[in-house]
Amino acid sequence: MGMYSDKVMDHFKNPHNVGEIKDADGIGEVGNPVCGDIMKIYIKVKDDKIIDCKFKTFGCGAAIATSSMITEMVKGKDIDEALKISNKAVAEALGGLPPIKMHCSNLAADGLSKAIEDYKQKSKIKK
Amino acid sequence: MGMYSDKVMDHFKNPHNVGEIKDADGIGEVGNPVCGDIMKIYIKVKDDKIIDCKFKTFGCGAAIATSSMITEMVKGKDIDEALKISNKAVAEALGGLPPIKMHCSNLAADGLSKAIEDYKQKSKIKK
Amino acid sequence: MKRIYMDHAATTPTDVEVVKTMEPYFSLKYGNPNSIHFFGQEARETVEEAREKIAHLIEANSSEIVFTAGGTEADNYAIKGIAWANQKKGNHIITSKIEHHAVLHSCQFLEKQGFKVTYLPVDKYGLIDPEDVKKAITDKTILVTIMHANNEIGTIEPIKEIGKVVKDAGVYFHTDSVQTAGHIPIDVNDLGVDMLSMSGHKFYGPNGVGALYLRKRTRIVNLIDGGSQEKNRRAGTENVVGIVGMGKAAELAKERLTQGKEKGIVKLRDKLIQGIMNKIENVRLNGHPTKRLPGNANFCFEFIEGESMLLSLDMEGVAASSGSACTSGSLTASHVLLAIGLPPEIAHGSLRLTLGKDNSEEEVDYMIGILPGIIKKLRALSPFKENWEGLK
Amino acid sequence: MKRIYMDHAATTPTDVEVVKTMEPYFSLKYGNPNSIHFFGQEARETVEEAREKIAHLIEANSSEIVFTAGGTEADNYAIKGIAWANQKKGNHIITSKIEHHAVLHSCQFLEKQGFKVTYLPVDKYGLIDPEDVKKAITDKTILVTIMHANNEIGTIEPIKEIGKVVKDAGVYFHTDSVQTAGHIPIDVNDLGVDMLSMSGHKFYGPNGVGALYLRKRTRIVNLIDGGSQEKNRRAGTENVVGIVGMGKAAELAKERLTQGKEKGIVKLRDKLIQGIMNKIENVRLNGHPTKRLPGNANFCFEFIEGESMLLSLDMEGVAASSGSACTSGSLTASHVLLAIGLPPEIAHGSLRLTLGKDNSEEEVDYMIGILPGIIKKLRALSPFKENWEGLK
Ligand SMILES: Cc1ncc(COP(=O)(O)O)c(C=O)c1O
Ligand SMILES: Cc1ncc(COP(=O)(O)O)c(C=O)c1O
Repeated sequence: MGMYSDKVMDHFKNPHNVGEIKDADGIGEVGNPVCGDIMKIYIKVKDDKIIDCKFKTFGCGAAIATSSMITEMVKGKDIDEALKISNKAVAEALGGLPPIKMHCSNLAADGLSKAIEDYKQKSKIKK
Repeated sequence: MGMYSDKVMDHFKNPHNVGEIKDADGIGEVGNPVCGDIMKIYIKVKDDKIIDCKFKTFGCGAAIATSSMITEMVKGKDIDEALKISNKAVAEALGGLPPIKMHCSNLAADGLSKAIEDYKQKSKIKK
Repeated sequence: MKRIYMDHAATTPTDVEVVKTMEPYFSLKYGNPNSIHFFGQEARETVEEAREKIAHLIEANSSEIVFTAGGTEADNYAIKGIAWANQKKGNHIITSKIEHHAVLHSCQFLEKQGFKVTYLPVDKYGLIDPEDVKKAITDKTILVTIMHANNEIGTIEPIKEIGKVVKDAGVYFHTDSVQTAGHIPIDVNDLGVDMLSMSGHKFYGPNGVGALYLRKRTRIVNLIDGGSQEKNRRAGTENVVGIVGMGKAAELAKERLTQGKEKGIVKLRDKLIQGIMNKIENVRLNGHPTKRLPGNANFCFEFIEGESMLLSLDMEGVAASSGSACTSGSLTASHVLLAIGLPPEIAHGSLRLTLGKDNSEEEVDYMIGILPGIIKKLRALSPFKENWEGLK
Repeated sequence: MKRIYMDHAATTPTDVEVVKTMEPYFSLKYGNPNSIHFFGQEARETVEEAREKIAHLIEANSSEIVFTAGGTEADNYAIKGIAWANQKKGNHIITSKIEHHAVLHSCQFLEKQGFKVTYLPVDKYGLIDPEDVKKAITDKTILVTIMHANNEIGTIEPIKEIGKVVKDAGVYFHTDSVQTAGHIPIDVNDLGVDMLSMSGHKFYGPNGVGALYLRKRTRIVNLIDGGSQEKNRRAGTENVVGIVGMGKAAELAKERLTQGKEKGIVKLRDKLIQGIMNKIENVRLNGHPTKRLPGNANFCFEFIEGESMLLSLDMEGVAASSGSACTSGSLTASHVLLAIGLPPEIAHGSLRLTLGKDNSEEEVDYMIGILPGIIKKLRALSPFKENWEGLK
């Protein structure tokens, strides 16, 4: 029963890695408050490996759970590997999402990509 | 319960004066088989008094009950008095009819009038 | 008084098992399926299960089932919805003269909006000729709607054959299956229909709920606009109790059909028909002798009128129906009986007995026993018999 | 888990007394009211009794009540039916921006058919100004349709005042009373409406049944064509069980209103509103402070989104609703909250709590107790609070 899988509800109830990283190496923001969804993904990178990842999300259960999920999936991964994570993969890792949520609240992978891009941009500048 | 009053149902169950009068002094026929209603009223008249009245009816419960009722109402009446009986009076004597029946199956008084006319016509010829 | 119900085509009692299945959804599991909380999700799940069962009954995909408030709404939706959605392609609709008023009056409504409608004739059994359908199709035709079986005379139409003709022409095909769903096996793909109407209360489900089978990719405009229920195809808070009940009724009907239970009803019906035809004179069986609904028997008795038969039968405890004007609230006899060529005075003398799954052989025997006396008594009141132009 | 239901505007549990009244009509008294036999006449009588009770609830004449399948159908029927019947007189309809989708989407359907629709704005409380109605009426106007009370924010509109304006102009006036019927006293003559929509499941009746009050001599075309049921105004075998249930629910509601029972709900609601406003910051009450439905409380909590509140509340056993996009299945926030001037990000953070006759003070206290913690936890997840442009 319920619109969400148990895994989604687990992440919703106890979201992992909530918060900001003050000295983040990359920050990605996706979504639109008009649609009721904003995700902010923070990453800390060392040797092109993501060593920490946190999020802040304004949004529905799916938005929160996918944000939480991706922060778990990504930790310890190379940034190139991390870039390969798709929104669909996040949904699958959560045991699926209701159809209407597949395209609106399933943006965490996009947020991560943006964070990695941001990191790449910044590290270029630094170099 | 039921669409008809108890009086209507009584007359329907045990219709009075069913039949033809072989040597009738007047016969009236009203209705239209296309509409599902035909009434034939037979009268026997003596000294302008109706001494016998019978009917045959093809039609619904209201048609049968009103036919039966009028044969009762009319016996012993002067023909002028009998002519004054309206379809409405027949319906009232039966404790009322359902609204949709008031105008379609409530023709017995018309049938009687026709029978009396027929009698008048015939007696004119005889004289 | 012992009461015998032989009017199953008008409505059926709701199966006690169906009632039991519905009960919790009134006051305990009462959520609105659109709500995301526990109550809502509980209701949602139930609605989807019912949808599966109804799809299964007609071998459809559950995403192709749209719940409505009954057969009439399903017919209106199919016909008006297709017309509105496809009026740029054409404005011509084909139907038959013996459709239910839900179809006929929907067509008449569209005529007032500028659509053209062809009403095909039927033969003396009430059968529509697929060739006639073929001939009637023009390049303006957007919809053919022909009933699966007629509610009065029980004739089952050659839907599969018509379906082929319609498909060849690339036109939408709707069938009113209100009298067949749950009563004879149905496979929407075998029939070749794009839309099919059903009504819960005609197969031991509750009243106030029906469904329209709507083949994927059918272009249709909504009849009832509002919320996004039924995937935006029919607005209004879902009638959860009704839907659950119709689902259960579909499940039970599918079981009976799988077991061939309808054959038992056919046997009883044939006994009823034979008994009446043998014992009463000046009687005619309406509808096709074999291509007919399992429970349907429809007669015309000469010289008498239908309502008077119904009243007399009711006094003896038997519930039946008639196509007489008096019982339809209109002034003319049944359009179906007139369409099969009966003169009005004969059509007024019709009697429809429709058997259901719980009628017994004793009840049929009782009916055969009492009817001759009733007919005789009413005929004694009749002014006809002389110069009768009716049958022969 | 103990479950608390605070979503009565979505649907109400069917009263157990209502269920008891309906039960015999499933499998015992199952006749079709159009049949002239015993079963049919028994059903007919019951339907007419129910009609009386519903008429009584709104001080109407029973001949002016037409049964439908729900509030949505009643709205569709009133709006489309008046438009089709009066298009020779004019093609202009006036409504408001905060109507239920049943009204708005019916109007949009008519726009596609060539009608013109004016959508009146509302003030920050959701109130429509009768003056605006007056100004909007032209010689082409055939219908004004304004809801009696809004389902989201609970604001009760000045229907009586609008009724006067509309009557002066000689235009038909419809009101969607789905949220008020059975909840506040209604007198159709006092309100001055020609049509009024009701829905059974919103006042402890069953779902799948509603009614349209249709003032005598109102020129209307049918939405659902077919048989001659409901005096030719709405086809389809009558949903006897549903009608009986709605009738009983109307009787019980009338009793409660006569006893002033709705005032108890108002008290609880005000306690709920005060409790929440006092204990939580950055919160706004939506709708009018006093001109509101007895059971309705609607808030916006800044920085968070509605669905996440509903999920959290559901985990604590409370059923509530929200105007967030996620819960409506659309992509935009509630059109009602936007119409009262809220920015989208605020509108997404709405929470609607709707109390019913069986909610207790303990339940309200429980709600006031748990909500601050939930809001706090969700706000901790939110990226906003800095540079927030929302309220203020
Ligand atoms: C063939 C047919 N179509 C449509 C209907 C209408 O169904 P309902 O009365 O359930 O709306 C009926 C029954 O009345 C019917 O027999
Ligand atoms: C104001 C209003 N109008 C119409 C409706 C539609 O009623 P129903 O869903 O019963 O068709 C609702 C409820 O959903 C409502 O709140």
